[in-house]
Amino acid sequence: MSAGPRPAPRSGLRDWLLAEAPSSRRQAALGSAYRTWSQLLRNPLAVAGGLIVLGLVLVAAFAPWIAPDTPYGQSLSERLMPPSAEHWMGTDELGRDILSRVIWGARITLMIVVLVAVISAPLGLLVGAVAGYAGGWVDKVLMGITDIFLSMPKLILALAFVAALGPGIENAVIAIAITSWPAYARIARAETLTFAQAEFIQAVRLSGAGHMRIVTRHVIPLCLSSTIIRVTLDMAGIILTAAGLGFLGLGAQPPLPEWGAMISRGRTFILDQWWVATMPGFAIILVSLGFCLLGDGLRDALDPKGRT
Amino acid sequence: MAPDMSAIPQPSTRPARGLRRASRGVAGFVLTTAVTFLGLLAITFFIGRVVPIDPALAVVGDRATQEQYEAARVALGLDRPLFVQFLVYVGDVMTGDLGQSITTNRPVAEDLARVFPATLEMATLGILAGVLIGVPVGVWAAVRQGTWIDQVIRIFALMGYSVPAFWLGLVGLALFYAGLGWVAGPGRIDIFYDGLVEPVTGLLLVDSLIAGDFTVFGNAVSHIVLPATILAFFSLAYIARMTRSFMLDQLGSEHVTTARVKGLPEWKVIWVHAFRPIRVPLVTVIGLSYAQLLEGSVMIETVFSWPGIGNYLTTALLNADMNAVLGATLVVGVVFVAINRLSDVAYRLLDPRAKR
Amino acid sequence: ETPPGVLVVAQNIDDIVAIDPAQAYEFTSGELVTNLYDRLVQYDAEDTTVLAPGLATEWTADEEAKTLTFTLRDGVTFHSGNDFTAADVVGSLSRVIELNLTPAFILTQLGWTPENVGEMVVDNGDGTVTIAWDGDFSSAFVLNVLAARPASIVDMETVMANEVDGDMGNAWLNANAAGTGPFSLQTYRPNELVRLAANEDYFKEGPMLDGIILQHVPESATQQLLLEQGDVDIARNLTPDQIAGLGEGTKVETYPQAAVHFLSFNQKNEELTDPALWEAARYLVDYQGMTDSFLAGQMEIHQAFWPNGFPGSYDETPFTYDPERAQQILDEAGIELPITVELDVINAAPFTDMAQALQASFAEAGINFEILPGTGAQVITKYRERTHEGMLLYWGPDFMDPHSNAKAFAYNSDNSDDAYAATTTWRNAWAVPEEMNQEVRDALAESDPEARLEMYMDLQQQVQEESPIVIMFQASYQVAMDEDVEGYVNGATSDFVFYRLVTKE
Amino acid sequence: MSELLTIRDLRVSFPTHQGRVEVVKGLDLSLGRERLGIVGESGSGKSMTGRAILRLIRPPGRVTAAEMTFDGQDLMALPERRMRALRGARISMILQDPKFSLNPVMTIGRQIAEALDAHERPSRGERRTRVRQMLERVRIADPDRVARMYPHEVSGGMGQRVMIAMMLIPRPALLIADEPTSALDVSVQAEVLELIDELVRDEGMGLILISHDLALVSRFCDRIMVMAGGEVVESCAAADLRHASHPYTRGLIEAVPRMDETRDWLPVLDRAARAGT
Amino acid sequence: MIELRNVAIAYDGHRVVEGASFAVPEGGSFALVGESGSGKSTVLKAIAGLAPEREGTILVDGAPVPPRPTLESARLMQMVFQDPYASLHPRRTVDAALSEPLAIHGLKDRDARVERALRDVGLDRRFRFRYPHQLSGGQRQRVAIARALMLEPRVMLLDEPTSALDVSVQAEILNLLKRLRAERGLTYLMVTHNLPVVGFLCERMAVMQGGRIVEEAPTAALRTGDFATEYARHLHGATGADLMGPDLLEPESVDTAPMETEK
Ligand SMILES: Nc1ncnc2c1ncn2[C@@H]1O[C@H](COP(=O)(O)OP(=O)(O)OP(=O)(O)O)[C@@H](O)[C@H]1O
Ligand SMILES: Nc1ncnc2c1ncn2[C@@H]1O[C@H](COP(=O)(O)OP(=O)(O)OP(=O)(O)O)[C@@H](O)[C@H]1O
Ligand SMILES: [Mg+2]
Ligand SMILES: [Mg+2]
Ligand code: NI
Repeated sequence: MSAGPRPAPRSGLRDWLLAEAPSSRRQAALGSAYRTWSQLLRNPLAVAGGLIVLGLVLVAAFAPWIAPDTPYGQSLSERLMPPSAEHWMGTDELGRDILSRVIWGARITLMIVVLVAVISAPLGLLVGAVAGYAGGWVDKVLMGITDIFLSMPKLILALAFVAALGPGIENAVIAIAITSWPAYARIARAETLTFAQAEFIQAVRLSGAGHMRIVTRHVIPLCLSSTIIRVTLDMAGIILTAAGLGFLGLGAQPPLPEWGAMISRGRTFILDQWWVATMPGFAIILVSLGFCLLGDGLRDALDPKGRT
Repeated sequence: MAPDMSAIPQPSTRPARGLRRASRGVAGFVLTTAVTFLGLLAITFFIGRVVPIDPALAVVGDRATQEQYEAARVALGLDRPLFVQFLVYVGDVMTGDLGQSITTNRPVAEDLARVFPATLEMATLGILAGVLIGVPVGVWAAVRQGTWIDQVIRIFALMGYSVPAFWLGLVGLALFYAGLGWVAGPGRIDIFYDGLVEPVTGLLLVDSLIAGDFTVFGNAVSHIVLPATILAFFSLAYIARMTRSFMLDQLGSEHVTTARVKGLPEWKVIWVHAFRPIRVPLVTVIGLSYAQLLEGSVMIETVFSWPGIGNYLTTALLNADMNAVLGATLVVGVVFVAINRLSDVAYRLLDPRAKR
Repeated sequence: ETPPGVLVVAQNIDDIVAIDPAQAYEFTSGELVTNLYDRLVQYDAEDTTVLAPGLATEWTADEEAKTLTFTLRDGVTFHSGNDFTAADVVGSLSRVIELNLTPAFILTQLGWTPENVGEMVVDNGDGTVTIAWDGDFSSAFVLNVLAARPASIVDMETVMANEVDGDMGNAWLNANAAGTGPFSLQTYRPNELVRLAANEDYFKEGPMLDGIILQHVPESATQQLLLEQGDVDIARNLTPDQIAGLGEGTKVETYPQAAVHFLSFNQKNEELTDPALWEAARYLVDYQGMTDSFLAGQMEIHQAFWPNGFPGSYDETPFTYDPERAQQILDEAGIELPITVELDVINAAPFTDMAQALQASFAEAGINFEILPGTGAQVITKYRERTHEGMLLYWGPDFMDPHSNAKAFAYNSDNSDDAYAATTTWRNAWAVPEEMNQEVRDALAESDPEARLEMYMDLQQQVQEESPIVIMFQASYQVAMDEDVEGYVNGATSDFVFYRLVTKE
Repeated sequence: MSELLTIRDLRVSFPTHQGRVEVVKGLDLSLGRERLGIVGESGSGKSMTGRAILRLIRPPGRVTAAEMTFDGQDLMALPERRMRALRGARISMILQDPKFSLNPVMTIGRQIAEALDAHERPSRGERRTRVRQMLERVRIADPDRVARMYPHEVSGGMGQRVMIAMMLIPRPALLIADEPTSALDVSVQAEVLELIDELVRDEGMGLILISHDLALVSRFCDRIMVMAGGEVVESCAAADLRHASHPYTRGLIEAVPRMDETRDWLPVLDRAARAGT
Repeated sequence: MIELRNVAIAYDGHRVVEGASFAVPEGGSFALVGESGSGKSTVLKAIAGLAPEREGTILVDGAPVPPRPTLESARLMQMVFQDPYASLHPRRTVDAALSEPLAIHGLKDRDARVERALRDVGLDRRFRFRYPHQLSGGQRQRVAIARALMLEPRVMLLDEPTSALDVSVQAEILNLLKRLRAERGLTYLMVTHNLPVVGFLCERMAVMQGGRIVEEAPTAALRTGDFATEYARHLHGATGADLMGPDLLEPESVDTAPMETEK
């Protein structure tokens, strides 16, 4: 989406990165990364998303310095105070500063997001791609398993995993991650079906590539964009599901400032003390917005066709 | 000089082979479905036993004596080996007996016949609205990629997915029910009308139409509108986003250019040439969302006092009411598998490339 | 707007498991039983603290022979139209014993067994029934037992007609009702709705309305909206904060409850057995802070096991929040700090809030709670297995006699693992000193009412001073209702919720 | 000779990180109802020229021209709606890669019928016969079966012929054919070209034939344009191709193998000397 | 080297090739020409092990071809697909496409090999890190050929390798193929419709029509038009030895005027 020849300051590094004929694979890779990067930068929404995510990371990293208060400091006399100069987001039912809790909660949220992205997306992609590529009974078996997991209520599955792993927010998130892969698998399979027989895949087969190699190197990259979108889209849902598990005593334990749990506790106050549930809600919306926008941007930037 | 394909002897085995294939397909379908269900039951069953809640306690409560507690365990069959319990259960299910719920003290099948239609009704309306709005909106955003329309749609759709459901539900109630009075409050129907129409399908909207009672129908509509809209918003977000992404891939492809070269009107280029090839992944996406809604949105059901399967399942789970959990899981499972199989069939119908 | 003549109540009714009086033990089912059935004697709507005649008009006790003889009320009919007879009394009571479901223990205390119940409850053939017991109990205690939920009289003819597989009509009674009470059961859809219709022929005053509808509304915010909209007349599960924010046209009634809330330590855990720790814990609870804030209106400070407002209650509250004092006690006892204690708690308001407040205040003395929230069933499972460390829970008496709680908080004659008892003491593995056990037994047998109450007060003081159970609060119950609703009666337990006298307008 | 298409200074550019790069650099062209061949090496901008005429280059690609008129209409200024009416009916283009350019989920018959429907309203029966006829004319055997097939089921040459059929069926006034016969065997090729030629002769269709097959172009076209690196390096009457003076053109000619080939090696262009592939 | 005996191939039970038999000696170069849709590509795919439903015997290097490609078969033979657009992975660079076979076979010295392969097919290094959509059709086809050459196979199955190329590149590729064959003793089985290319590169040819091989002849027949079947003669005639190459190169001999058109 660049407009016209831009008289960009031509630094040596930039030229090197953008060299038309990179002399090494490393230079090409860096150049490609740089192109992706500058493509991202040119997309204002993606930049906004990136900034939000960056903000989340920074807030999480520097929570102790940013937060005006500890997340646990109760003051029963100051409970349920509306937002004010002193408490920007008001206080909760135990008189804790909601802003501080939201800030500290960023750490937990970040962990949730990272764990899920690391566990469930690759798993789902792999299963779906293998099933779609292999077809036949492999497809039947894999999709059977996927269907079993998919049709099992999330909560039940998560409960089982947590029962096996022991309670705690980390395990809860792992459980959620393990339960959310089937959706990715189904989508990946559907996409794979449309190009599993394509000539470029046949060409790789002809080179003697094993199935695993074809799937991981050639099939999966083509399913990536929809997975990225789905994963980033799911972030908010996952944060909220984590809160749901917390209800069973399997997720965040009080007084952990987990956003989902905060919202869930703030529910009873929603009509009169709206800020208790709404403030962490805003945080979740903002973060998931950030991830989604970044996801969209990444999708566009990673798509070589969109790149110039 | 035309090469005459008909001159090539056609393999005479063709029709027979087709038949054999079809029958093998049906058998395979039945087999895989059966195995899927068995797996589903097995996993659910064994999960039910590792959950840190004692089902016998749900029956006898916390004041029971040891003796009563033991009696309840025996009555529930918990004293038998796990495997035997499972076999007994599967045997019962085969004969159509889903057992007795320990939290409602009624046959699970009866409970499900009551709660599932409630969810089905809401989810179906929700997904219908979600698809009818989400798909065109997603296509529109893709066609106008990068314009403000695109951005507005994307952000709006995102909201649907990130806003906690109960928040929307409560705010919706406060606004449209308490504030503006446009819709009826929580519940499926006003107390006045409760029990007026004979349940046939369990779907109030359908039942009231069958009975020809339009007042009840109108009341049921005004109750379902808000929760269904929220569900719709929820699925719409996802559907619109995925549609947009799939469409973007298509719009850049050569065959769309071909369509343009043909001078087709833009709507045809978009809906026939760009949209058709994405129906397969889209069907998956829609199937997934529908199934998700059918699993019952616990939060929405709670906020709207909707006696649906999500709530039923959750309550049962929290009380280790395993018959109810298994029964509900089975129903949800049947729905999922049905939807997935249907979308598999849809693949074959919609995308010739998926034929194998 | 709600229909005239019908009271619509928004309530979370998902706790109901059974509504057969022989099986019902949950809060909401207790309410239903109260409004659908009668007992020989009962605490009634007019005054929930006075034992009043029910299906018996009068009774005489023979303390020596350990019997009570009841004269049955004449001309009472069941909802089915059947006449109420002595056979129903005999049948209903023995039915509970024979079914032996959870609440049966209340009656079996009287020494009744399936074998002997036929001799213990006797139809004298002259419109009287004689009831005997086996054990050192005062007749006052026995009357309280007979006023309890499982002693409700069911229409034996109807019930037995619906018997399936020898269940004595249990399954049928869990979906229907067959009583003499002020209301009959019209519709019961679990987790959805209960519809009661007035019994026009009720033998006491009322009912004033044509019917009652309990609508299942699990979400308290939704209840609030419904009430404010006037679509329900009563909202039963609002939180104090919601109640504080209620608008015009509504009113709030507060009812002291019999349930006491406590914090206890499992004595199977070596670290928690030091009495100094128990004592320090009593100074680490911010009683005032909690009742002034999030517990306001919901709980009052009470530090003994028998609740305030009932004969025999011990109302001294010697402990206040004093972390220094606690610190000092811990130091003197040489307890190594900090320690970490898992605290199991039901994941619902106000328990999690209480737990967090305790967590904050105990941390000041180096006792760190690790809160493990869980569902009721989950917490009870653990409690029953004695695998918890700390427990934040409450206890409501099974029947309105101090023994009900004395047994739970001051009696534990066998602390061994296989001697399960559904008491606070056994479940916390607290081996009660033998003198105290004896005093509980003596109090039960004491026939002089005054002396008996004195003994219970003494027991309460002992438990208050030295036990791993820190009783903190007594619950009270706030019900929000439309201004026009009058005559709603809510006694100290859910067994005492009466809709009979309610009027609208 | 009435001018059908006039182009002056056509430029097509794409943004890159080095700024915009022009892939067509100031092309001039005027075409009557005749057959113009464009030859040139791969990547020289032949296809882009064709696409630019139909305004098919999507952003971020950019097209500028001092003039681009078709039949008196200014193509650059035409609103998109009018442009659509023009496409297919008046100007048509056979895209280079048929299999890639056909809708994968639509039967071939429907795709062809659709091209017809876009500009005419034939009855059902008429549509069927015309599609059938068209497929027969591009020498598809068993047209009914092929009409029911999907693009991935046909061979490369069949795809190409389907594409041709689809673009010819509305009888355009100008056909841009981008390597229309590269996958066809010579006998079919000859017949398909014959068909196109018929249209040029009988209906006065203008033709731009993009190809790298010099022999074909010289045999079939009236005029020839040779492109290299986005520019026209030589333009001459087909008959004069053998007199072509530009070394690049000569190089191309030399490189064609002959039926009675005796050379051991074919002469090739000195690629290093020329940038711009 | 390649031997087909009575091979039949079907798609979904529908036979498209029937009774195909021919043999290519080691180091030989064999052309498959014929009608479009007659099953030429299908035969090639079957030899490569990519056609699922086949009957009859296919031997390569004396051994039957495995039902699906294996590491050994990959080093033995490679195929260049007909459609340059569909045969390159849309998300992988040229470099990735070319190094992939090397990586699969654990070959060293990838950088140099990739660069050499690119040079061999006449692409300079600027193209090495491009994506397929950034290449023109001819450029893609050259990448596809380069990929097939990466493993230095002994048998090359070429499905219209030059039909998308301009003549100068075609010349380069043909030279390259010829040179490689000379240097490495490669065996070619090539599908093409361009008879002069057959003449330049091949010794023998088979003519296919409607799923059958109707004639097999030495390429010398191209000069004389000496074919047994009518179809082959027709094919030869349509190419028109008299119309083609010579008139371009030898202006004097031209007597055919361009076709008449109304102007
Ligand atoms: N989207 C794009 N971005 C950047 N460069 C592009 C893009 N599309 C095409 N090009 C470049 O434009 C040039 C001209 O391409 P074009 O397709 O017109 O070639 P051509 O003459 O048709 O070649 P061929 O005979 O191989 O098809 C090529 O060098 C190609 O790399
Ligand atoms: N995937 C497929 N499914 C069904 N039929 C197919 C499939 N692929 C090819 N065919 C059919 O097989 C026949 C032979 O196709 P093939 O691609 O081998 O032809 P070809 O000789 O290579 O033709 P061309 O020169 O046009 O490429 C054609 O009739 C075609 O329609
Ligand atoms: Mg081109
Ligand atoms: Mg072919
Ligand atoms: Ni760029």
